[in-house]
Amino acid sequence: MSQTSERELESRRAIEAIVLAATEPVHVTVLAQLLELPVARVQEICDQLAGEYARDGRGFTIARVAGGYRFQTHPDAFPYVERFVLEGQTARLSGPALETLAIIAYKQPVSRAQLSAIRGVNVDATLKTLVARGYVEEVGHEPTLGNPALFGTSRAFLERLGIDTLDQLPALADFVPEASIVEALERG
Amino acid sequence: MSQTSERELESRRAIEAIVLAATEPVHVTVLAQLLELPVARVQEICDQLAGEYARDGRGFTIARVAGGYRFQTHPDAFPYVERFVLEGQTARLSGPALETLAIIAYKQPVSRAQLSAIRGVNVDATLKTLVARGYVEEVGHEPTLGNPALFGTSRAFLERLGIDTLDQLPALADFVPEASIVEALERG
Amino acid sequence: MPYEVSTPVFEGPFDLLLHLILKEEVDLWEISLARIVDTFCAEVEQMERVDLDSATEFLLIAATLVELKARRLLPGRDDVELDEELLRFEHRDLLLARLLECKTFQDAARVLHSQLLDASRCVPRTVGPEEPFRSLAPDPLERVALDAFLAAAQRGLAPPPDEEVRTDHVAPIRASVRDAIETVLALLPATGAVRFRDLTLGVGQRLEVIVRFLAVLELFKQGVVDLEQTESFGELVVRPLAAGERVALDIDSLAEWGEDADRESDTVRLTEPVEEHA
Repeated sequence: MSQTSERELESRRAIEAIVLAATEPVHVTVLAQLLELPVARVQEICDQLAGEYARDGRGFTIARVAGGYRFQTHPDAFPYVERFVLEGQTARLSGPALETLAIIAYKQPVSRAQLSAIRGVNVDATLKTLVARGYVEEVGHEPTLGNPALFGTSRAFLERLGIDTLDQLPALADFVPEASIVEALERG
Repeated sequence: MSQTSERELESRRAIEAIVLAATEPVHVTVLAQLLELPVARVQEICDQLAGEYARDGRGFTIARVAGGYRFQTHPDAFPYVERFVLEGQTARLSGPALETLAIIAYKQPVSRAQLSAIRGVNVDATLKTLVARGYVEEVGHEPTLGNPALFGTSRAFLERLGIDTLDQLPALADFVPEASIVEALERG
Repeated sequence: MPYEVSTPVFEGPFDLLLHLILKEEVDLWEISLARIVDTFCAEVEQMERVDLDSATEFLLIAATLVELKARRLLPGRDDVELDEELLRFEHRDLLLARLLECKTFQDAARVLHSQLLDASRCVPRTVGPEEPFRSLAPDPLERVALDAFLAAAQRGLAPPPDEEVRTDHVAPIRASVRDAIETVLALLPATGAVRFRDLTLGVGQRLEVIVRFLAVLELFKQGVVDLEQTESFGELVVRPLAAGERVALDIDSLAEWGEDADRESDTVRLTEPVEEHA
């Protein structure tokens, strides 16, 4: 009995944690697989959780959307969330993300490898964010082995930055990049 | 009475909803402004919420990190969550990078030359990595010849450590080698 | 992905020195420095690429140690000046302080690492608001001014600042080996032996003692004198070879000691190619 409730607690916890951290609604079959539980049981737990959140007057609920589960805000909290979002509190580009975007803007087209070499770190996650935001897009492929993708800034990027063409970016005047960066760009 | 508890419920809900909708820790003053509540009251509510989540065995909690509140998963659920967050997670830091980061964390603001002197090796590459990863940032310039940059840890550093302020780092005094080691070195 | 520390290859000379001392593999002041150097070379060979910075820093430390050790080995005057003794401790304390600092931050980094590891088990929600809020949010780039964007590019592409070559650890060389050879030759008896100690009587500076020692080594190399030392750290006896056995002194070969060995300078000429000696 105690064994069951421990297992029960673990399952509930896992579902809450996974759904909280996931960037997309998590499909019920995915949850079922991960927890090694029948789909019906997962649905039961989620319904139970939603019931508890409602009972406890939580500001969020767990909702089923397009076959998956996600957390979303309670409708009663709408005015607060709206104000918070409108003030731009949810939208911020991190320093490293902005720097990577700036490098792409000035050095395009560039490959993932070139960017990583310039930044000194793997840029995969940052690049993904920038592409998801629509600032950056694939603009071609390098004619070298494996045809790695080349990235450049998008039309939306120009619009958001409030300029018409890339020429309107302030000049990187008197700015000589370090030899290693030139090398990285040349090596490609 | 019922009026009070309604207002109370609304505040709790709003905090939960706002923090859920955020992409990074929401500063306590932002919450206080949005809710038109004193900062202390906001902190009280958040503490209360964290207590309830713990009591109810939730898979998440509301944590105070880098001056703000955020939802985060319960550590026990990590094995389940792991699969969903592999991509967004920050890549590991090398030993030298960690040591340099530790020096910056405790000695900030600190210049490149000071770091090199302590590490006994050139730290340029390591520093670049730490800056690119967002752990470290320029926080000023030394008023000496050439105005060398001074470095300190960033907000993201606190967030990744899951701490509220630098004061929560263990005291450096705790790491000062014990007498036996000093002796070994002295004898050496 | 959890944080991990890379396998402990030694990063820099402090690391290595610390490791060697703490493992009690060496006692820097009592045991031959050759062992440290050997171990270091072994480590360097295991590195994938030799880091010039580390190697240079190690040379500096090794040189400091050699200097300290030489001072101890060379016959000292009985009336060792207090100042000099203090200076010796100062050198030693400086090194000790650096090693302690290195150790302190090594341990701090270890704790930081485990904290980062623990924290990474609590995954923050970064999803942001669901629709319809998502489309309400202003675009973050709209709040970025063009000059801030330029500044980001400059940060991202910035070269590291010029490295400063510190030469304050290079002692000015005041004694010339060539001069010392002449002095030693004058002091050598025609026959019989003399203790090295006697060849340095009245020499004030440690550096001069060292140079005189180098002069004796040079004379030994050239076959002018023979050297005897019956036990480790024992008395060094210098015996001039008989006229018949003696080889004429090759003054030209002294050139390698450098014509300007006696220059008063605290700078290193980095542009000079370093000659390889067999």
